[in-house]
Parts: sequence; structure tokens; C-alpha cells
Amino acid sequence: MTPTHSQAIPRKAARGFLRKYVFSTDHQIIGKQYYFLALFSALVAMLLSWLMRVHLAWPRLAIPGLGELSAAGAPNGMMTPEYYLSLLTMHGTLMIFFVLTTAPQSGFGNCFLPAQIGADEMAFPRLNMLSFWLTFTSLGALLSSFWARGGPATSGWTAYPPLSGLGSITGPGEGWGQSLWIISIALFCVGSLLGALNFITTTLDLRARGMTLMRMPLTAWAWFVTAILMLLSFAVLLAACVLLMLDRAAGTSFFIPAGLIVSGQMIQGHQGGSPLLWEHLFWFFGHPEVYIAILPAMGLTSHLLSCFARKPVFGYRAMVWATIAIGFLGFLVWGHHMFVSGMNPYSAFAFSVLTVVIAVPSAVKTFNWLGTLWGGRLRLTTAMLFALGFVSIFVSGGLSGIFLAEPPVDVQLHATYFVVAHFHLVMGMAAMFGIFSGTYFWFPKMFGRMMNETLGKIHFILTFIGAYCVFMPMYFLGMAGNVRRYAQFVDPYLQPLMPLHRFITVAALGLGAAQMIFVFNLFGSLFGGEKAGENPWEATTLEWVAASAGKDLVVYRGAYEYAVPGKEKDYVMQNAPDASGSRAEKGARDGNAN
Amino acid sequence: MARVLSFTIVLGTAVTVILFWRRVWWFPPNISTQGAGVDREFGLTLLVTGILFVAAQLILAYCIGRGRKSGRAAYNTGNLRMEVARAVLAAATFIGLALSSYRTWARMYFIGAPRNALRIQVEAEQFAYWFRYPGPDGVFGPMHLRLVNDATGNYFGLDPTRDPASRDDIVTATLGIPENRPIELLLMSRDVIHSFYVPQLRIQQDIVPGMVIPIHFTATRTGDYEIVCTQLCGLGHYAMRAPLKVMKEPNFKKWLAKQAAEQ
Amino acid sequence: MATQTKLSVLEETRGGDGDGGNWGEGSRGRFGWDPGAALPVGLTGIWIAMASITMFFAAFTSAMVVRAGLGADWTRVALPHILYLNTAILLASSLTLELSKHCLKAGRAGQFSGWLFATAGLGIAFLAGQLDAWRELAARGVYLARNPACSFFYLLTAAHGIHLAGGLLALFYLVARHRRIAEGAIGGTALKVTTLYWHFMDILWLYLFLMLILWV
Amino acid sequence: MKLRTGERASLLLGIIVAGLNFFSCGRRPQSQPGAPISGSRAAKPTPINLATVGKISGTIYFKGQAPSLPIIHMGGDPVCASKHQGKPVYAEDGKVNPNGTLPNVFVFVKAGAGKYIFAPPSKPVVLAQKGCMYVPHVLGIQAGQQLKIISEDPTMHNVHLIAKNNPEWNVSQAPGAPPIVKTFSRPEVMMTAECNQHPWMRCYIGAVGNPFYAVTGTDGQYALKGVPPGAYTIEAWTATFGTQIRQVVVRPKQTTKADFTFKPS
Repeated sequence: MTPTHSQAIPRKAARGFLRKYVFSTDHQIIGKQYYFLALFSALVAMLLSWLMRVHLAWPRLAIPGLGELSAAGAPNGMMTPEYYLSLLTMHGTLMIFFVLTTAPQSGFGNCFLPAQIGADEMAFPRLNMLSFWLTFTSLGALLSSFWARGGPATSGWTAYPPLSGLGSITGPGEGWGQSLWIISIALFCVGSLLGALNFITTTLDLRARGMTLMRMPLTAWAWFVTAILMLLSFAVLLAACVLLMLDRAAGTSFFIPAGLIVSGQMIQGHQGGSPLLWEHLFWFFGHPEVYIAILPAMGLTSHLLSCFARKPVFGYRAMVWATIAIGFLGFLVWGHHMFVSGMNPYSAFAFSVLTVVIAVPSAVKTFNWLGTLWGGRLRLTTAMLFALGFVSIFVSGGLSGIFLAEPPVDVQLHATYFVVAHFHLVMGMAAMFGIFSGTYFWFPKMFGRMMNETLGKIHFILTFIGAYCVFMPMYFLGMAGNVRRYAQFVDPYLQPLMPLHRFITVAALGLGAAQMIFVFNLFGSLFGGEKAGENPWEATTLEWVAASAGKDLVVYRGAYEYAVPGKEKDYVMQNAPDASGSRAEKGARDGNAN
Repeated sequence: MARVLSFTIVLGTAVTVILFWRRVWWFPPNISTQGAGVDREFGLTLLVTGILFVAAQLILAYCIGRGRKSGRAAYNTGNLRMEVARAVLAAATFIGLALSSYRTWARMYFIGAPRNALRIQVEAEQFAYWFRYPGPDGVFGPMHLRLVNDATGNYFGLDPTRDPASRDDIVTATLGIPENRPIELLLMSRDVIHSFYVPQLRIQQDIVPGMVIPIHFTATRTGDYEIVCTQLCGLGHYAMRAPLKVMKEPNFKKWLAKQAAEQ
Repeated sequence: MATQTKLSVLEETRGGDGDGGNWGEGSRGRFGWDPGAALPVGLTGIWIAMASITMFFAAFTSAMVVRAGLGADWTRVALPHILYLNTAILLASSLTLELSKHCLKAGRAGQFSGWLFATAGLGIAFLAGQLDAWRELAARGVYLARNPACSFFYLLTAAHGIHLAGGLLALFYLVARHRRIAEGAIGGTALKVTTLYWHFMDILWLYLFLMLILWV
Repeated sequence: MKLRTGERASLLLGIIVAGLNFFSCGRRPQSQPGAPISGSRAAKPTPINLATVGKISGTIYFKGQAPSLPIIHMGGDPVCASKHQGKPVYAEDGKVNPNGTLPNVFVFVKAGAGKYIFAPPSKPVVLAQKGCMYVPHVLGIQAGQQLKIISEDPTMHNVHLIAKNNPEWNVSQAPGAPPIVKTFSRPEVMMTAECNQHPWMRCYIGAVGNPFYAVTGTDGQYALKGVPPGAYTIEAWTATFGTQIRQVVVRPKQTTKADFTFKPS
């Protein structure tokens, strides 16, 4: 039988609700599944952060309803310290894995990577479905730990042994809660590895004719490099999780040293393992992970700034190389999380230098974003506002990384709210801004309707101000020596900081409330939004090519041909043939000549 | 919206600059010899990043507020020479900053404690610190895991009946140190990873079970401070702390003698 | 028709894109991909999967080297002699798989099937041999948690065994369809992918065995 | 409907994880009140004739050099130190009464009472946290009876129960928080409860399947009342000086004397 393109289509055709929307192999459906999984996780994680913030600001306050929800963790609504740590662990794990890794990469990437490079589908649709359901199962395993004896894990998203390696003797949540955490993360690793495999193969093999790598949209580049980071780093985390689980369940001694006495009990049977070994393995994954979270948002920001400034990306090639450089260097700097860990101080200094080197491609990107805006004709849609907000927040969060990259300064600031401010701005909020701008930008393509722009703008300005009000003051807390991951602040020297904590909590409640506008807008527009046209933003990339244009796309130019002199419109689609005979177009025509 | 956003950015930048400039919230005062280096390094970095911060935010605000209102945007795909120049400049600045912190770091970690340093063992557990002074003989008696018992106050597992070196060891819950004398701490943990952090000393070091990690410093100002744990160690993490007492040398001697009497 | 498409792909890749960045080979994918003949994606995919698996084992082996250097609790284990036999079996299986592929190309359907069956048989024999190595160690009282060297022995052999079992499943898939593959109707890509993965498992085992000899 | 491989695999994984969750939840009821106590195991419990019951009593002596008790350093939590107004607090393990007897000795019927059934008393046993010390230091409880833990300190405590037969638990108690109420479904001597935030805080809890247990006080005496006639094994447990076991015979309406003497360990 001769394979033809028409055969590809029946796979997508509906075969009952279950096959069409639940166990679907359609990349768009899977992308949306990921997106809504991330949205759900984000709402849960945000709720947890509210509880934590309220408890920090008013530690003696009984939170209404919490006592009924979790009688053990919060008797009469008063949060116990172990419950606070459970919330902290769940907040971090949900946000980092199930929101920041899932939404921008697996969600938007699945929806739009094939579309942007001119492919009909991902390379392995069934594997794609498996990836999603592994992620889904992983989320289920994690959330189920709320009902486990002792509650969810309490060792933070970094799960340092021996705290996480000895079972419930080290504290509540370290029994079943921690086991479920490890199982969940291991499943997530497998799901992400399969997803990354799919993304890379799709990008390499399924690009449309004429879509050279250097013509790919920067979003596609970001997804591609992120997928490579995932492929290599999640393999290491999976290995680390296997070792940790063996230490817990089988009595091995990879991370557990000999001669421990916990709660007066001698821990038998363990030999000279090293907790630092876990830290190295974890951060070898953990640092690339922060780029996994931020690279897609960076790519999207470049994409949107160009589209809505109606101007080509300033220094496209530099942007691509910066993305690659960040991806590569991301694997060499994990040690900067360990300056005070007891690691060799000489290697600390080497990590320090490598870490500031990685700031250079980030700086290049920031320069080029500003360069893209300079002299542009801005269309301030909500998507654009969030992209602009991204640049501002990324700068505010990113520059503080320089402090933390210098070992002696890090000694003072390590594990304080300075670090909390740094990563919440540069990776948490910035990536969230990426998710928001992606949602406002691609919503018409995903659901065929427009989101409400007025609500969107209100949402933006509240989120922008809220993000600054919540996280900028944390720099000052950190400088004053306020340690992070504290369930309460009992130390006398922290008491003068309580007003600032209360301010942050109020701002956080406001910031969270503003997100309800987004949720309302999202679901409202889903059903009642204005019908969207084929290319509402007048963008150039292939996802906006009309479905009627046919499937056999040919790409003639780069992704950001805005304001090209001498053209009728101020943008030229990537697949628009042109007879003007420029070098790029000639090449494409040659390729097409067969 | 353009005006609202650019105004918000300018205002936010101004507020941030003022808060840093006026030092509304700042480091606690430094009380150690190497702390000045840390503070200087922080100041230098703050200056450089502050300039970059203000420049980036203001340019962003300008672009938003002063974008073209009519016609087409400028067609500009980049300027390689400018990009390379800026990348090199950024690299030089950042690497320069990292290298400038070398001396302070070396002083803290590359060289050991001076010979005349007072050596004190620190044992961390969930959720307390214990301190041991070697006593007049200058020798720490051996530790026996089996004898460790918090309920009877044998935090270090000492056996004074069998080990003569243990007899004069002084175990306390407060870290008392003399002013202007080098101190070497030997950090040990009994269960999970803890940390030793005194913001005023500009010192932070994880305490890892299975390892003995030495740190050294010299305190320059008397007073009562707090040692706090910064590494998530379990439910009592937030309350894990110990008093630090920096005293004049004679007062320290008196204090230590009083502790010895209570053993 | 199918061959024609493939030829045109080759032509197009040579066409270049004129836009610099020639490493893109921009036009290769579009016509190389078809649901019925997923030749390039399968091969690309397996290469990428192998990169990830390499990273997974690199994490384990670097952990082993670090752990071995940590302290006095690293007691070396005398490796069971059957491992040498297993290694030989695995190497032989790679050889038989190559022979099988060669016979298919040469059109000798019967021999193709025979060598394929032999490969699967040798794969099973290897896994059985690994289990026997475990049993021998267990009989000597060397269990998983006895000391870190044992832990790594069991860990690495088990992790490799699981990955190899995946390859074995792929071989079973081929075995079950050997007639139709021999007829040339299906499975060209599956055969290539499986061969590649099987050889990779072989090399991986050689590497792990070397690590075991050196450290455990 | 034929499932594809991917779907089958994801289904399988779902089932595995669901099973794990079920397992984790399924273990919970162990610590719930009302779980069966082992005393009810006997097929036909022997009724107790209250008219014939006797008594076991005695004194716990200590011979030898009393160990010196170390001072507890409460510097880590200023709240604890302030509760004692500068007076030194001494460790309780190894304490000897001035009259040469031992306090804090747990004496209980270890064997011989298995044929009777004892409903756990409805009144809970109270364990208090006062000035960052446990009161009492040694505490007896009947399996199935409620243990009520209260805190009188304006600081956070956590009670970490370490046990072998009963499930381990570890719960924080904030100042002003409601009492922690727990039961032990199985007899176990001795369990320890510790506060990790104040590591010197430790107490011992003996859960017994019968009501025949006592803890000695400042006079070093104990009495096990209402014991039906018969032969028993009784044990005297101390935290520092080991345990001693004695066979005794209780005759109707009579008091059986059983003294113990401990020596320095």
C-alpha cells in the first residue's frame, strides 16, 4: 500500500468522546490537556501559597475552614509547622514541575510546535499521549499524599536526604508522603523524557519544506533547546530518585551516612553515604530545570515583542545562539546552589565564574528585546503587555542572580528571602508572565475565540504591580537575614520585619485575587468570546496560516518579517511566496524547484 | 495603557532605588573581620547591577511610552558589531565582579584557622545546637554514639569515667566566644543537614551528617546574637537556634569557668 | 510512489536554503514523514532516546565513582564468573542480529528468521545469566544493601536488564512478524531501530561491565 | 473497544498508583480509637470475681552510688528557660529518692492476666508539657485508653512517639492549640515520647493490656490493686538501671509483697 497524506487524517478523526478528548493522540488536544492540568496545579499551588502567607503574617490566626479540611495539619484552623512545610513542599513541587515545566513547554509546545514548523502532528502521537497520562498520574500521586498518613512530604522540592531518606522518624510527612513524592517525580521524569524525545524528533524531522533551523520562530527554538535540556536533565533526576527510593526502601547507603541518631534512635544498617551526592545529582538536574521553566517564556517574549512592535526581532541569530548558550551553560553551573553546602571551596569559585558567564546570554537577550522595541510601533494588546512585563520582571529578578553567583555574598544571602525573591521573580513570575502572554496570544488559535481585552488589561496591571509588591520586598527581608522556609518567625531579630511580611501577605492575597479575573476571562471567553479570525494579530508564523491554505506548506523566509520596506502590508507570512528575488527567497525557490 | 505602564515602571524603579539608597531595610551590623569584605563586595555588585537595573527599566519605559504612533516601525534586524560589543562588555563586567570576590572567599575558605584559634565543636540535631569546649587540656574526648542521650544531657556521647580527655570537656547550649580572637568551629550533625548562620558574622555553612566541616572567624564586637538554622531540617526548623555570646576575654574566662562548674 | 518520494527528498536536501544555517537540511522532514512509513522519525527517535539513556547511566556511574571514593565502607565484591559468559552471549546476539539483517538484504528469508530467533534466544539467555549472577551473589550472602559496592552491582545490572528487556520486547515484536518482514511488507524501520538499540545495549553493557570490573 | 498500547500502559500505571494510594490510606485506621485491643483475643474470657481479688505491692530500692544528675541547658529556647526563673533543672533519668528508693519505675503485670478481659477506662490519661518538661516523666496507660496531651507552655512543642508495636506519630502542638488525643491499640512497654524542638524533653509511656500497672513516686512504692488470684509475672522497668522480672502468686483478698532492688548500671 502506498502511504499518502490523506491517510494521516483518519487518525485525528473523532472516534467517540473518550478517544477524541481523553485518550487522544492529537497534539492540540494533548497540548490543551497539559495546559488545563497546569492551570489546575497553578490554582492549587496558589491557594497553598495564600495559606502559607497568611500563616507567616499572622501565625496565631485560625484560618477559617482549614481545620475542617485538615484536622491533623491545622487543628482548629491553626497551622502546625509540619503542615506549613507540607504546603511549602507541595507549592514548590506543583509550581516547578506541574506549572512552569508543563504549561509553557508541554502545553503550548504541543499545541504550536508542529504548527509553527509546518508539521501536521508530533513525531510520535501515541508516545505523546503516554507522556501526558504519565504526567497526569504523577500529579495524582503527588496530590494523593494529602490523604497519606502524616501528610505530604515536608522536605521541600529539593528533598535533601537524610531528612527525606530515613522515613517517618525524621518527621511527619517523611513516611508515605515522601515516598509518594518520589514516585510522583519519577513518573514525571519518565513522562517528560518521552515528551522531550517527541519534541526533538519533531523539530528535527518534521519541519516543512524551506523551514531551515535559522528560519524557525524563536518559540520553536526555545521549545527545541528546552526539550534537549529536559532529555538530559530529567534522566539524571530519575536516576537520583531511584537511588533515594532504594535508600528509603531497601536500606542501601547512597546518601545516608553511618552513625546517625535521629530523635534519640540510632539508625542501623546504613554506611558512609553522602548527602552531598544527592545535592550534586539534584542540582545537576535542578539548574537546567530553571532554564526549562524560563526558556519557552523567553522565546515567546521575543516572538511577541516582534509581533506587537511590528518590527523584526533585533539580532535573531544572537537570540538563537543565546538560547543555545544558556542551554549548554545551564549544565555547568549547578554548583552555585551549593556554595555553603560543604563542597570543595575551590570548585565553588569555578562554579561562580561559570555562573556569571551564563548571565551574558541572558543580558544579550535583554539587550535585544529592548532593541526590538526601540523604534517599534507598539500594539499594546494584553499579550504584548505581559511580554513587556516579562522583560521588566526578568531584569528585576535576573540581576540579583549576580549577587548570588559571588560566593562570599552568597554566604550572607543563601537560604534567605533574597533567594526567594530572586527565583520567584526571574523564574516563577517571569515564566507565569510567559504563560499569560501565551494564553492571550494563542487563545484565538486554541479555541477559535478571542479573550476579553479589557479584562485582560486589568488582569495585567494588577498582576504586574502585585508581582512587584509581593517579591521586591523579599530582597530586603533577605538582606536583613530573614531565613526562608521558616514556618513562623520567632527570632527576636526578625520581629522588626513583621510589618513588611504583612504587607507582602496582603499584596499576595491581592495578586491571587487578580488571577480570578484571568480564570473568569478564560472560561468566559471559552464559551462566549468573540469569534476569532484566521490571523487576528497579523502575525507571520505558520500557526496562523489559514487552514484553507492546504497542508503542503512551503516556507520562504524567516519568522519575523515585519515592516519590510516596500511591501504592501507591514508583515509577510513565512509561507508567502515572493518574486522580488531576494537572496533568501531565491534559495527557497531553488529548493522548491524539483 | 502605554502611559500607565511606563509610569508604573518608572515609579517602581524610583521606589526601589530609594529603598536601597536610604537603606530602609539593610544588613544587620557586621561584627566579624571578614564581614567588611562581604559588605564591600555586596556594595560593588549593588552599584553595577543597580545601574543596569535602572537603565534597563527606563529604556523599557521609554520604548513603551514613546513608541511610534504612526507609520511603520523601523526595519532593523540587528547590528552584529553592537551586539558583540555589548556581550563582551557584559561578560567583562560580570566576570570582573566574580573575580573581585575572590579574596574574601579565599580568606574564608582557602586558608585554615590560625594556630592560636579557639577550637569549639558544634553538634547540630533536630532541633538544637550543642557546643563543646576542649577544657584546659585542649583535647576533645572521644565520642561514643551509644552513649548519646539528650535526656541525660550527654549530647556528645562522652564517657568521662573511661576517657580522661573527656573529663574537662565543657558542653553548653550557648556559644560563648571571646572578642578579637580567632575561633575555629568544627561543625557536625547527628541526623539531617542543618546549617550555621549568624547574619552579623556574615557566616553561613551547612552542617552535613557524616562530615566535620571547619569554619573560622574572628568576632570584633561584644554582644548577644543568635545562631539560626537555614537548611530545611524538619518541623522545628524555624525554631532551631542557639544564643551566641561575644564577650571580652576576661568575661569569657569567667563565663567558661561557670559553665565548667555546672558540668 | 514511495521510492519516488524518497528520491525527491534527497534531491531537495541538496537544494539548500540559501539563508545560511545550512545544517538545517530544511526540506528533509516534510516528505520523509508518513504515518505508514515512519522511517526517519523512528531512527531519529531512537538516537535521542539513547542520548537520554546514556545520561541516565552516566548519572549512576558518576554517583558510583564519587561514592567509591568517599570512605572505607567500599568493600569490593568478587564478580560472578558467569558475567563473562553473559558478555560473550550478548556480543554474539549482536552478531546474529547483524547476520539476520544481512540475510534479509540478501533475500534469504529463511536464514533471516533463523538468525532473528537466535538473537531473541541469546537475549533471553543473557537475562537468565544475569539472574543467575544475582542468585550466585545472594547465595554468597551478598545482598543489595550489604555494602555500597553490592548496591551498585545490583543497581546497574538491574537498570541495564530492564532496558535490555525493552529491546527484547522489540525483538519479540519482530519475531512475531518475521514472515511479513521477510516478504518486505512491513517492519523495515522497526528492524533498523531494534538493531540500533540492541547494539547500544551491547555497548552499554560493555561499558557497565568495565565499570563493574574497575570499581565493584 | 481495542485499547492501544499507550492507553493500556497508562491505564496500568493509573491502577498501580491508585493501589498505592489505597494502601497508604488503608493503613490509617491503625491509630484510630476503638481499634480492637489484644485482650479481646481470648475466645472465652474468664469473668473476674471482685470478692476474691488481692493486691501486689512493694518498694523499689536502689543500692549503690546515686548518679549525679546533669543540668539541662535550655538556652536554645528562651521561653523554656524563663519558665524556671533561673533555677537549674536537672535531668530526671537516673534520679534516686533521698530515702534510697527509686521514682519513675514502671511496674506492671507482664503475664498471667491474659485470660481476663478489661474494657479500657473511659477517663483519659493526661500528659502535660510544663516548663518544657513532661509531667509525668513515666506514664502508664491501658491499651485502648485515651491519652490526652496538653501544653501549658507559650512555645511550640511537638510530641514524637517512638514505638515498635504501635504506629509512630509526630505531631506539633502550638501554644493554645487543642489537646492531642491518641490511643494505643496494642500493649507496649516501653514507648518513648520526645519533643524534637526541645531535645531534652523525653517521657516514657507504658501501654498495658490490663489495669495492673503503677509508677513509683517520691516514696518509691507501688501497688497493683484488684488483681484476681493466680500466678503472675510482674516486671519493674527503669529508664537507666534496666528491668527486673519477678514471679508472684496472688491469693484471694491478700496483699502479695514484691520488692525490687536496682544497682548502678
